[in-house]
Amino acid sequence: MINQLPIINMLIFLATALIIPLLSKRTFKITLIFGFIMLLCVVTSSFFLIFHIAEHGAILYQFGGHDSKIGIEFKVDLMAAIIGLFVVGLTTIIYIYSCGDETEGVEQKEYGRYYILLFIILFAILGIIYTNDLFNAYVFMEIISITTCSIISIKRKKETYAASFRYVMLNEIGSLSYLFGVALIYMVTGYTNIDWVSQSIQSIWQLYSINIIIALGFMIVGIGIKAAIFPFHIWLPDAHASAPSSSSAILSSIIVKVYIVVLIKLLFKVFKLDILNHFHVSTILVIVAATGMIMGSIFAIAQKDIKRMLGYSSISQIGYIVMGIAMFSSLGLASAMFHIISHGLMKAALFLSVGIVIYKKKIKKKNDFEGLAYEMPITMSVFTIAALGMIGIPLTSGFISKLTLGMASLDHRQGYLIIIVVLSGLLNVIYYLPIIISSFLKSEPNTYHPFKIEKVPWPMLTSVILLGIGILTFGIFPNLIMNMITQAAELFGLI
Amino acid sequence: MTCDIPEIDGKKKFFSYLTVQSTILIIIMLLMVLAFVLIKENVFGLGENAENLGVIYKAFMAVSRYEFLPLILIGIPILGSMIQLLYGERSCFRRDRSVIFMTFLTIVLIFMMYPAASTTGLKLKIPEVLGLGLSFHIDMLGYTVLLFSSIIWFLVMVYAHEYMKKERHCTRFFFFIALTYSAVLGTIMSGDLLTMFLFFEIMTFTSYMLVVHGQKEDSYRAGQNYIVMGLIGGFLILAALLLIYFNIGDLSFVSAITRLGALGNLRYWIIGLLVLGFGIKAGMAPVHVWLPRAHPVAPTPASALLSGVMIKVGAFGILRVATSYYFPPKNQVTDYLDPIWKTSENIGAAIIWFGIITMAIGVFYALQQSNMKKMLAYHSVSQMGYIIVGIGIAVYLGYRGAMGYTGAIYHIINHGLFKSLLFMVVGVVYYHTHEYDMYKLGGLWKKLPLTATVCLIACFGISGIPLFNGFISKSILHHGLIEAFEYGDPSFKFAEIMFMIVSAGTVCSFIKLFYYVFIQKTDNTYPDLKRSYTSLDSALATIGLFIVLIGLFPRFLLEHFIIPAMNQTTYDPEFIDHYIGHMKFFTGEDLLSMLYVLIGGALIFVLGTKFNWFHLKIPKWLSLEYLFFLPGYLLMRNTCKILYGDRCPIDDIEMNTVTSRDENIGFIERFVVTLNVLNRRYERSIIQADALIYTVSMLIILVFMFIFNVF
Amino acid sequence: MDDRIVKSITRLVIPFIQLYGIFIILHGHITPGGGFSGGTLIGTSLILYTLVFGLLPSKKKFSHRMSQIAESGGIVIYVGIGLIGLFLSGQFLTNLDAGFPIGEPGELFSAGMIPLLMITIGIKVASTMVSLFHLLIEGDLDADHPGIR
Amino acid sequence: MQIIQAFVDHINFIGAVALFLIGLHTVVTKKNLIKRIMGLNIMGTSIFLFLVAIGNVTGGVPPILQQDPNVNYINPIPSVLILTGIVVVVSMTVYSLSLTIKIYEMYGTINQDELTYLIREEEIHD
Repeated sequence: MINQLPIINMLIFLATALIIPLLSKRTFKITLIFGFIMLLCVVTSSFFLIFHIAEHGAILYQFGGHDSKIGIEFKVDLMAAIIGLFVVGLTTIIYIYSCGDETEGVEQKEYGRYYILLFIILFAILGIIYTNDLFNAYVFMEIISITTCSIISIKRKKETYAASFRYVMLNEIGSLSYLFGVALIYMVTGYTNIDWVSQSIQSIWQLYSINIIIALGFMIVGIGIKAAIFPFHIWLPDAHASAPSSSSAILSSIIVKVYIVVLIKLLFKVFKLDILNHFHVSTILVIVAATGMIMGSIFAIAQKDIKRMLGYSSISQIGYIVMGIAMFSSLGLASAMFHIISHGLMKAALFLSVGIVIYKKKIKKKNDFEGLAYEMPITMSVFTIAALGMIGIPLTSGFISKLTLGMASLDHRQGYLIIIVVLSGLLNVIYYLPIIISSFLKSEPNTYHPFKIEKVPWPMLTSVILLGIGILTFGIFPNLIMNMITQAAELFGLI
Repeated sequence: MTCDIPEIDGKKKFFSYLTVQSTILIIIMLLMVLAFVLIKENVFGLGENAENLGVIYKAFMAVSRYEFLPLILIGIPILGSMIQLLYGERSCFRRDRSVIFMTFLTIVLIFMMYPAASTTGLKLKIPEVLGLGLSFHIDMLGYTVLLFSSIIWFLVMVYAHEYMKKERHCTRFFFFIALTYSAVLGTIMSGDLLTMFLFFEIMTFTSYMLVVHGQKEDSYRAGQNYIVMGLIGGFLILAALLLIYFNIGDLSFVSAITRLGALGNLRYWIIGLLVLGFGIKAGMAPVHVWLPRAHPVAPTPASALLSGVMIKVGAFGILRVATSYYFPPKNQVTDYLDPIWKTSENIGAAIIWFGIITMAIGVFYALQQSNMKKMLAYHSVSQMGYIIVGIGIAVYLGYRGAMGYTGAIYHIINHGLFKSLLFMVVGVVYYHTHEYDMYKLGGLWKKLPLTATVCLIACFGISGIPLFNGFISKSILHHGLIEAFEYGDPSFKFAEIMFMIVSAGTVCSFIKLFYYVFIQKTDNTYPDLKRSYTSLDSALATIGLFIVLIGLFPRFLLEHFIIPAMNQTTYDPEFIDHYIGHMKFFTGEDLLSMLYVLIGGALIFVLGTKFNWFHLKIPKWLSLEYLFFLPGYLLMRNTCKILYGDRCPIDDIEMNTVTSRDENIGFIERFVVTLNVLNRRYERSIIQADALIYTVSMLIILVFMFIFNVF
Repeated sequence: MDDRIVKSITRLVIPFIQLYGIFIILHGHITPGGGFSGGTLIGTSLILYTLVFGLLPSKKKFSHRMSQIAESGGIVIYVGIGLIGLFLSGQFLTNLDAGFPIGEPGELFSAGMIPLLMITIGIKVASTMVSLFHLLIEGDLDADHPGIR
Repeated sequence: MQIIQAFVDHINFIGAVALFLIGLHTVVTKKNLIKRIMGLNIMGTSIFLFLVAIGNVTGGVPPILQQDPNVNYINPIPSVLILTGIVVVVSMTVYSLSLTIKIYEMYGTINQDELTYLIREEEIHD
């Protein structure tokens, strides 16, 4: 029965998305509670899944009992299970937040639609994580694209449409590139199932090297666009700035990461090291990641709108993840996966705490944060913890990811990359510290109103506090997840 | 928001309850020190009969060897900070009492650690935390610094609770000072680089809050400078940590020279990163810029602690790292000719010169200051130069470097004592007169006789007058430098000359301070200045007492703290026994060189006041920092201009900020302006070409892979 | 668009289009085509109706609520059929192993549950096409362009 | 002659690549939003053509069950794949077209340059 859990998880999300419109006649609270219960169910089953898989190995699931050569196959290995749990858990926290955030630019009648979109996204994300089929991944990617677009433009404001349009255009180009890569691979191998493709591609890639090159290039670029890897990041800041805060958090800390998971699958399960080393893919990825790490931070410094700033900061952090992947070693992969989780937590905490500020004070500019901590100390404390994590101060999970990334780059005989890691950390200092300082120290009010402190809905505060605790926990005891991540990374058969 | 003494019947209570309590605590502490001395010196046969005390002795030893003592020690100030937060502004009295008592408790515990530290050392490993696990190790080197830091900290706390009554946000101040204290303790007790790095970073952040306590524009500016440089230092240490962990596989402070030796030039990179990283906190010469800015804006107790303890932690870090990783293990080396010392010799030479430059720059700038705190800050830089020279000698001479090691530790202790005392004196003067400019003060010795006395003691200490503590450490360092050019390179003769000149400058500078503040005749009679004795004065007097006692009995510290510390390090035991165990102070030679220094200092003072040398002002735009960053500024401006073209609607005001000569505009500010220009240009034109970027980068990637396929 | 010829022709043609769509849906498992193509045809017929007769009459025939139910219902039935397979045989969407009759290959009643799935897909696609079109037109109506009424 | 023969043999693939480039060119150079969406559609079509061309077997018949056991069926899987692809591209097109309508309502233009200019102007005025 435990073999059915992946598909049941997905079906639960799908069913929730379908049932929500039927509940539209009743009060909205019922919908919220219903969704929350469903999320909790999936979180529990994901836990079971992790322990089961860690013990018994990956779950293979053929749809309709068809042979995996022609049918669709799910393969839930340890990495998929970990990322799945991370996605669902983080979404639950963000979901709690979104329950309190009732007025942030979304119209009353759109609430239901927002949650439908959210659950469809989750359905597709689980699908993309679990699937073992290139084309199936494409379909799920498209579902995510469309629903994400709708979530970005749900506010029905001027600037959201433009941002959403840019997102649609670029994402469509990206998906078509990916599809073109799938077509080229299918042309060579005759399969879309990852295992079979990889098996046959290993024996014939020297014969069809041009096909492989074009497929590799198109797929990397296609996924790069969707994952906002540096030169293809153009859609991201606009989309982040205009979406509601909880969607920005989901967008930045989950959706973008899912494409990174696809990239990992593509590189290490389909093409594998021989091909990648022959075409020096590592070099390409390192260059892309390093420029991203620096340029993302540099653009972030120049921003005035805080959500745009966070968006650019995401670009630089994605550079860290890609850098970890580009090491082509299990240590590097482990560091990338850890950073996926730790950046997810930190960025979600940043977006949500900024969201609280926007909800309460209706400010969006960086300079308006002066003296905010006197009014909302908890929110700004979580912001501070997360920002320090971004900088890489010990005791936060950001430090651990920096540490492991540094080890990985040394392990890869590319010690000079440490310079880039350090430089990027310093640039982070330049744009995060002034906000913290001005909010905690500057323009102090003359009188305190104890009853005015932190007057925000409790779900918002709860979720933000949970995220802060998560960052600190994974910063102090990284081995809670690091052991499992290392185990998962070693399954990829890298050095 | 201030916490003044509660007024009863319109009169201020002369002695508050807490004053009495803290004075009693100081006396108890002195008694403990006395008991310690008596036991160690075996007066009345106490040391020999201690074991006969039975249960008490056993309990004492059990506590001393208790494994989790370091954690408890770190936990106490954190607990204290929580209690302070709980009481807050509602009960200043209880809050201040918890501050003082918690600090006192740490002293008691640290005293109890002595038996364990002096024999086997106290070791504690906490696995899993931060992935690699933390570890604590207290050996005699750490213990010495620990004990003196805690004593200074306690006395400064007693001082602070009186001083801070006139400041705002006392609770925040004490909260962060307690956290800083636990971070300092953690840094000193750490047994590996990761633990040290962790507490070092915490210290940077918590002490930042002390620097910006004033919440004024210039304190933000100084604080920005401080924290950015501190974080840069942290990142440098992180890079070194990664390199060490990757290449050696172990971060604990044990010898790694055999494996480092196989790394080629990388070993110099590692130590360079470490020295620079810790040196930023220690105020080493090219990277000292934060120090003279942060001190004047911080409240006086914070500057006393910054100068007295925190910058020492940086020096302690260099000493710890250099004498553990880069020294061979104790049992494998018996000779100074061993080629294994080559690495440390090269490193040590560089560190000595860094130290000399630091000394010279510090004194040079200190002589020109009129702000007392700024002057003391520059003197901190200069005195840190002494310590760094000592560390350099200790590393440079390798197996025979015991003299430098002694000098460095000794000067760490001494400088902590007199510099914190000097800052506190300046604080008292400011407390009464609200004036930092020494030329505007004068004749205060009548009004503040006790302050004047302790100030005199501290000045004697820092100038190195015999019978005061500075003399001891300075003459040890002088011996060390002489050894350096006798055993090593003759070029260190110049270093020795510089050493003498800098010492003379120090003397002159403190003659100046004492003369202008306390003796000079002025018209100002300070009618409001009332003399009142509080626990603040007892703290001052106690530190003064320590300065005199160390000056009178220099052997005690050597025998019971520094020589055991050296015996745990790789140094020639015979050399230690011969040169340091039987060292003679107050010899004719030392006294004579001291006399030269004194005369030189007096001469500089007389000539300087006559020809008005102390008011020379270097033009602002010629300052080292501006010149250092000028290429960067020009590059930024030209980048802006290139991007600018004729169309970019950027105003000239912003452009001029980039290269303006106003030294108030920091490097970062200019950098941000440049990036704003860049960003505007980018968002106007480049961002539109989304598909074009896609096409171009796709082409580049494909061409790249084709090239590698063909070749 | 008040043109008698167009209206009459449309009235005449729509049943045939829909019949053709149903044919394609039902023969999805034995000929090219299937739920998607057939569903599109049915949807197109309704779009044609909207184009000719305007939005309001069209909404009377096929309301928003109805299309919502049809959309959700299509998926729900699809998932339900899949779940039958899951419970009877252990894999989601299992066909023959779960006991669906295979029938005679090449005949209309064959291939187990696939015709049923095709029907659900047809319902879903048709209703989605219609509601997408309606939504686009409604968006148009909000502005000052009167559009098709 | 061989070249022409190869050209004719691979006409499907060449056509697909040409279509892709045409679509890409449209997306890159045109400033009109609707034209860009059309360009995207052309790109999508090229990929579908490509996939269909892969599945083609010379002399094959449609994959409908035949009585004759010796006939060559063409590969049905690519056709199934493009069917899904078409759905996706159609929905994306619908979505972006509706966005274009909204953008036209809000800004009064569907020219990319003017749009960017208007957005930046608003940001500066904030």
